[in-house]
Amino acid sequence: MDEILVLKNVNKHFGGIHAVKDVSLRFNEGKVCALMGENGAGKSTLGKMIAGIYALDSGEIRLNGEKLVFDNPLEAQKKGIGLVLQELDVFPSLSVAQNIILNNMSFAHLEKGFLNSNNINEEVKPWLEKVRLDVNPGKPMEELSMAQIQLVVIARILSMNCRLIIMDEPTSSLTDDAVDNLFSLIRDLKKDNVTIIYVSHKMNEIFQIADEIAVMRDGEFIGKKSADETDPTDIIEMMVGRTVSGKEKQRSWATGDVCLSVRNLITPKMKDVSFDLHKGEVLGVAGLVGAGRTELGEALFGLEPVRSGSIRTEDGELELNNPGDAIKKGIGFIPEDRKLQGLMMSMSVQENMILSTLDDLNRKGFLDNSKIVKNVDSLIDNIRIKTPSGNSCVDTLSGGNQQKVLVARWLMVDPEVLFLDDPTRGVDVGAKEDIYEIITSLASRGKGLIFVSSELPELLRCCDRIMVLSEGRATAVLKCKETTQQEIMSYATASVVAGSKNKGATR
Amino acid sequence: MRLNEGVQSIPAVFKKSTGTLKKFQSFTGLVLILFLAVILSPRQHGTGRILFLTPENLSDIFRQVSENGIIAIGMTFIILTSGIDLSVGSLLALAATLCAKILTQMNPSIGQPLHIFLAIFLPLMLTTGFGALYGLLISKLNIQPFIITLAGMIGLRGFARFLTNNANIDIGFGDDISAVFANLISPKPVVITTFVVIAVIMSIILGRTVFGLRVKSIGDNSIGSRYAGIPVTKTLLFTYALSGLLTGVAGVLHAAQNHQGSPNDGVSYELDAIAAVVIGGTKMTGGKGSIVGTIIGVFIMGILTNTFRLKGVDINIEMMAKAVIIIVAVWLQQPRKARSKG
Amino acid sequence: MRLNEGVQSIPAVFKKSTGTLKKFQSFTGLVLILFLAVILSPRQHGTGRILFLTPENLSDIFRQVSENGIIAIGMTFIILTSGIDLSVGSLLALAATLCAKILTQMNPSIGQPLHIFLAIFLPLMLTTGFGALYGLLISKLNIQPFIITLAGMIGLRGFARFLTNNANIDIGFGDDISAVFANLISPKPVVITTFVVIAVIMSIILGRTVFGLRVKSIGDNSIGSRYAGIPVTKTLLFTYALSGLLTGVAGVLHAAQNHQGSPNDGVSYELDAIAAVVIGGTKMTGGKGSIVGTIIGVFIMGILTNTFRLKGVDINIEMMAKAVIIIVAVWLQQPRKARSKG
Amino acid sequence: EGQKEVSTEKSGYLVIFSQCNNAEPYRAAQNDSFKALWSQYDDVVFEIQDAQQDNSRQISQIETAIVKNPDLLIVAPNERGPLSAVMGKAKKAGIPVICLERDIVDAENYTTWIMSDNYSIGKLAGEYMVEMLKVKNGAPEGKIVDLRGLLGVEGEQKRFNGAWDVMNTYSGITQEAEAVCNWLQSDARVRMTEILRAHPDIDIVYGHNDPMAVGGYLAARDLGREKDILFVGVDGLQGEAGGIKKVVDGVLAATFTYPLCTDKAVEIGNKIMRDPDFTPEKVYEVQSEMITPSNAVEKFNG
Ligand SMILES: Nc1ncnc2c1ncn2[C@@H]1O[C@H](COP(=O)(O)OP(=O)(O)OP(=O)(O)O)[C@@H](O)[C@H]1O
Ligand SMILES: Nc1ncnc2c1ncn2[C@@H]1O[C@H](COP(=O)(O)OP(=O)(O)OP(=O)(O)O)[C@@H](O)[C@H]1O
Ligand SMILES: [Mg+2]
Ligand SMILES: [Mg+2]
Repeated sequence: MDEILVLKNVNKHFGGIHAVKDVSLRFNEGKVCALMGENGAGKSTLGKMIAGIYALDSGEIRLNGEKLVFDNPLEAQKKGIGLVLQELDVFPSLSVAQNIILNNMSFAHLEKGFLNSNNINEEVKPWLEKVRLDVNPGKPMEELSMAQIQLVVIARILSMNCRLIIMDEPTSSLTDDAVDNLFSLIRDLKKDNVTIIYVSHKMNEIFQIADEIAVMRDGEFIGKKSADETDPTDIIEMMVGRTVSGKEKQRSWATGDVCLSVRNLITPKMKDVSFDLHKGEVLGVAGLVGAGRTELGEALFGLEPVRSGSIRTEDGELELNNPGDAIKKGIGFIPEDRKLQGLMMSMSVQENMILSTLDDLNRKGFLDNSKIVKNVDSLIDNIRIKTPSGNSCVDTLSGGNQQKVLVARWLMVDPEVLFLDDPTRGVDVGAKEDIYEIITSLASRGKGLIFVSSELPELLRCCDRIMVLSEGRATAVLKCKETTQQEIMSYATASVVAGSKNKGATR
Repeated sequence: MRLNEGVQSIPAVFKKSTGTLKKFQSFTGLVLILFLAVILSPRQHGTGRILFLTPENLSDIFRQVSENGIIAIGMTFIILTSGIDLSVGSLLALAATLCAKILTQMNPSIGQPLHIFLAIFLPLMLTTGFGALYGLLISKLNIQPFIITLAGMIGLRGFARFLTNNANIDIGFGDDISAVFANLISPKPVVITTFVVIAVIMSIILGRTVFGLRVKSIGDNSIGSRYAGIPVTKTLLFTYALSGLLTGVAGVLHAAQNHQGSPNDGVSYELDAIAAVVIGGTKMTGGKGSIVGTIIGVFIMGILTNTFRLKGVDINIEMMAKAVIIIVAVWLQQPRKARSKG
Repeated sequence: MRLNEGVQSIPAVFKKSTGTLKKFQSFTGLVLILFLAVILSPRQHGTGRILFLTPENLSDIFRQVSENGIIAIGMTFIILTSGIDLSVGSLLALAATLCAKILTQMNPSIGQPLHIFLAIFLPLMLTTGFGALYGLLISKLNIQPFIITLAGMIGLRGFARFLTNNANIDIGFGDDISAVFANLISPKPVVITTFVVIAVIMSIILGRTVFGLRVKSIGDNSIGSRYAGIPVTKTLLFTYALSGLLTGVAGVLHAAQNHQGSPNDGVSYELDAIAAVVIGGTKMTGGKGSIVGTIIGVFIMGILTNTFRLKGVDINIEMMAKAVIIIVAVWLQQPRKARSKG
Repeated sequence: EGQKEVSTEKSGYLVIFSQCNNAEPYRAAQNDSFKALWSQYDDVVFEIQDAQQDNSRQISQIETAIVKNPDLLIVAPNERGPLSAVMGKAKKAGIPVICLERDIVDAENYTTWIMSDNYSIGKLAGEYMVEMLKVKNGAPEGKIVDLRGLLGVEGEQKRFNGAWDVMNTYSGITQEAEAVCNWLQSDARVRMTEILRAHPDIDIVYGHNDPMAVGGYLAARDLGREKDILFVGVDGLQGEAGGIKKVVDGVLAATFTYPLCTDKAVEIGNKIMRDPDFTPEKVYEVQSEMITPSNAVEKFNG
């Protein structure tokens, strides 16, 4: 077997942090190699070094035997290396098509002379079709949802015709149908002998697509196994250094008391949604990309104008003009886009965690530092955020740990109703378990939770009921114990007409 | 299966019409100002025509806004990279004084046409060079553009005064080479044509070339630009050099039109230029904006001033009224929020 | 098992020392300037002491930078929200003229102390009110701060001149109420104390209060701030009102020190204030910065000017040298890149 | 050429005054004076336009004025070079043009020039300072500090040169220091403080306008040195905030009026408009007056 890429004793430091420790690793041509590891294990850093974004501190990288020295990611691209960034660093004001062709060698011919937007749009269309993204290529990127952005980024990399593609959590926002499509694309690439380095925290995906699995822990390379010869437990043990048992949900904490009642909610995107949420209940929300799951949360959180319908809690009917109102009424919302809507990237972990609870942490206008440090530090320990200290800048944390900081912010608020929009995006298996546990413990304390996720197993594992959205309508509310993934998908793809079969939407 | 039928279900016709609406929207501020101008305009003494609408006045406005317009076009590029150039006023003064100095105080035996060419060319080289220097310092030393160009603003003003020993350099009205120069460059059609040609070319460069796309991408997401391998340093260097060049052009026009190179001219021009850019809808944080917008901004300011001047309104009242009108005009032409979450 | 052994394994000592190094780093620009000042300073006539270091000169500098310092502190808050306030110069002129007008042209029969109180209080109310108005317009109309405060800058300058009919208002040298006012407010210790007290209080407010944290978070991520339930409108309103208040204070000090309310004063003060903030390390894009940094920026500019003046350097040479020194100083005190993506 | 068609239907006169910068006390006084003077004529409509210290603005303003077609155009040009052509254009369009105070390139470009010469004011000030030094130090020797307006402005240069052309003839008189204070009292106060620290012996502070001289005084008073130094200003405006009052108050030792030239302009302008046979002289010079404590009170009150 040909080795296309060889890493030899690669090291990378960030200030005092040794992010990648002496990693030596070989990748075989035409194979999909999964790169696994906990949050902060150094996967993204490794990927960025291969793609010429970060310089190595020491060690060397050889592509087809040739030593790589980049001082610009464009050179990596010229060598046939492409990277789907975990952070989706796109250009929000530029159009979808511009995002794809910008500095893309495959479209170099378009960059000669004058750019013609019609041409550009035409040329990128096949690639958008490949990833099955049906948006107008002229649309500004900022008008796309997370999932759509992710597809654009994948389309961009595919269009580069690379020999080696690193995909850093390419499916973190995608739903199953889009993932399936991506996998068939990857299989096509494999036929062309393209090598894929695939980073993901979704174990089921790994075993579907990967030929080999390499594992990192705390910046070190632990080992590489052929996918046929191993199983998830084995991999998790390598990742974590211990066995993690995905516990089944033990019991339901749902009570009969309604803590949130939504009736005939109509917003620009939601079309007549009604449901009740009970104390201690975890209500899952499933749906395809663009089904309106995020919109639902934003409406409940005072971020979307409510055209008609009512939202009631125990306090009575709510009139929500902004998130501040919602928080006061005991509603919390963890947004899906942690970078844009969530974190203050140049502020510290601690500051990010306390932002929504400032009123409680304030002693005569001053921040109550001892209380803050105590609360923050115990929470950092509890949910195991990997950070040097509460004072580190969140920007220096790995993606999964950033996500935990965002969750932690809302744990500090401790609202009666918490809407979690894809809270496990980019979170490693261990941490996922942590988040599930957090959800369960919140439920056990009588909180009502609305849990949005693109991963159905996760919903089935954590929820009491699952509401399925399709095109802004609730097409079904299903009891978790009595349903299957297939049933959920059938409601998720239900067309508008089928939407009338609203099975017990309010129980 | 289609991923996002919801989006597709919007009828294409509707999408088109919102597009047109948006485009129209960006002109509403200008329309308001025009409306005001016509209403407020006095009648021409004698003929009774609406003074504002006379061809002479309209072309006057065109010429009056030319210098600011040319500078603002360069500023648009800079602001799109999320930068700023505070030094344009000083650069303009430097170009104008150098031009006047070459015309009046140097006497190379190279013939009149070449002498005039040098008087235009050397100032342009100088301002372009300083622009390039800014770009280099900003990207290499990683210092905020505000500071680099503030230093430029202070230092080059000193340099311009130093060059002329604090005096103005008059180009004069004789029939020497300076007069030839002034007669060549200062007529209305020349000035207006220069402005229009620059506007068209720069609009194409911004909208239709890779350079323009890179300029926007740097302002939109500077880290992302590095990740995508965009030559940030080179692009910034070009951007600031371009702005320097355009400021130089404005400076040469300034010298010709004013028959003078004065080292004290151009004070607070940076504010006028930035104002035009921002009123034209370009975000100070970069990434989003257009030359057309800037031209609209330039004319909003120019027509407003012209209108008050025609009317002979007290400057203090004018200033107070202007403040209100600017806010209303910008508010009117602002795209109505597509996303309420933003 | 510990999840973050890797991180924990860094010796605490090392962490500490980089911290100190960083803190020191932010002073290196100031140290360079001080060094230059001492070297360039002439000797005091008679005593032969280094003139720059005499207590009189040092306290002169302190007083000279006070007005800009107070304004720059308010500007720091605004820039931290990723805003800008161009109108501070006009606001200062407005406060100063209103103060002088109340003192000299009004004659309420309320007794001298109350009269003086009003002459201080009313201008402060007015400037605070305008600041609050900016905050409201910026967040409610969703117009860029540059435009709103540009309108303020133009409109309020007009208003100040309108109030005084373009003339200066002198508060005179007699022993009437104006003189009492001037003698009360203008002595060095009063001015310096005001500055120091404001700096300390504002530094605490920025660093230790809920309000300060909100200000930074808005600048860091305005969308995220909304999602976190931060009252954005209220916070912006307070921020701009605070800046208005501080500018008002500077205006009253200005009137007292200059024995005059001149509607033409304060021109380009916004540039001085923003420069101090930015030189002090605050990012124009908001989110990151400190009052200490701003104070350093204020002193870098103040000491630089003082040094050149003591030396009696030609103003044009001074300007050119300043440009270079500012860039070097900022470059020196810039934190060395910890992150390679910069 | 130069003569306007007299339309029979027309009643009354339109006079446009293009002011280079309203927002400056001297200019404000000039405007007020003009307004008062012209208001005595019922048939005159008087308009002031403000160029806000900007050449191109003033050019376009005059272009606008030409379109408005007034019976008399008075221009206080912002700078000599830039305004020449456009004033010539107005004159060619048949509008009588009075050039006020600063001259412009080529006398062909205006009908008449009513001025007061900054250079002679500077000389007056210089002579006065020499006299004062003689009184103070017993001989024409001493140290002078110049507080200067915005450099590169013509009037500034002339006030400086006028004074120093006189004082330089005495080898004992030297310039101790100078600072550019942009015509502002506040700048002068701050800059003067440093000069006082660096220069222990100063005899006279020559402010190129009154506010700067007062600013210098404030700095000296703050250091308790105002008694040792004489402060001399230029402009000598009327009113509470004017330089004459400062002489009355004992702040300034003297100031030299920079005449508003408005009386003369109205007088000549009226003649031009109303008397077709009148041919104005090319230049009228209005003399500056020296204001010292001996005549200040009288001038202030009347
Ligand atoms: N720019 C940076 N500055 C400082 N530290 C960094 C930076 N980027 C990453 N790190 C640190 O390096 C380590 C490895 O991070 P990396 O992003 O590579 O992890 P990862 O394996 O991709 O994790 P995740 O699964 O959460 O994405 C972490 O401890 C992280 O905090
Ligand atoms: N910022 C935005 N601007 C414009 N349209 C948007 C934006 N975000 C989402 N949309 C569109 O609105 C629709 C509903 O989006 P929403 O984010 O609510 O869906 P979702 O069910 O949460 O899906 P996702 O899996 O993408 O998060 C989608 O069609 C999407 O394209
Ligand atoms: Mg990662
Ligand atoms: Mg969503």
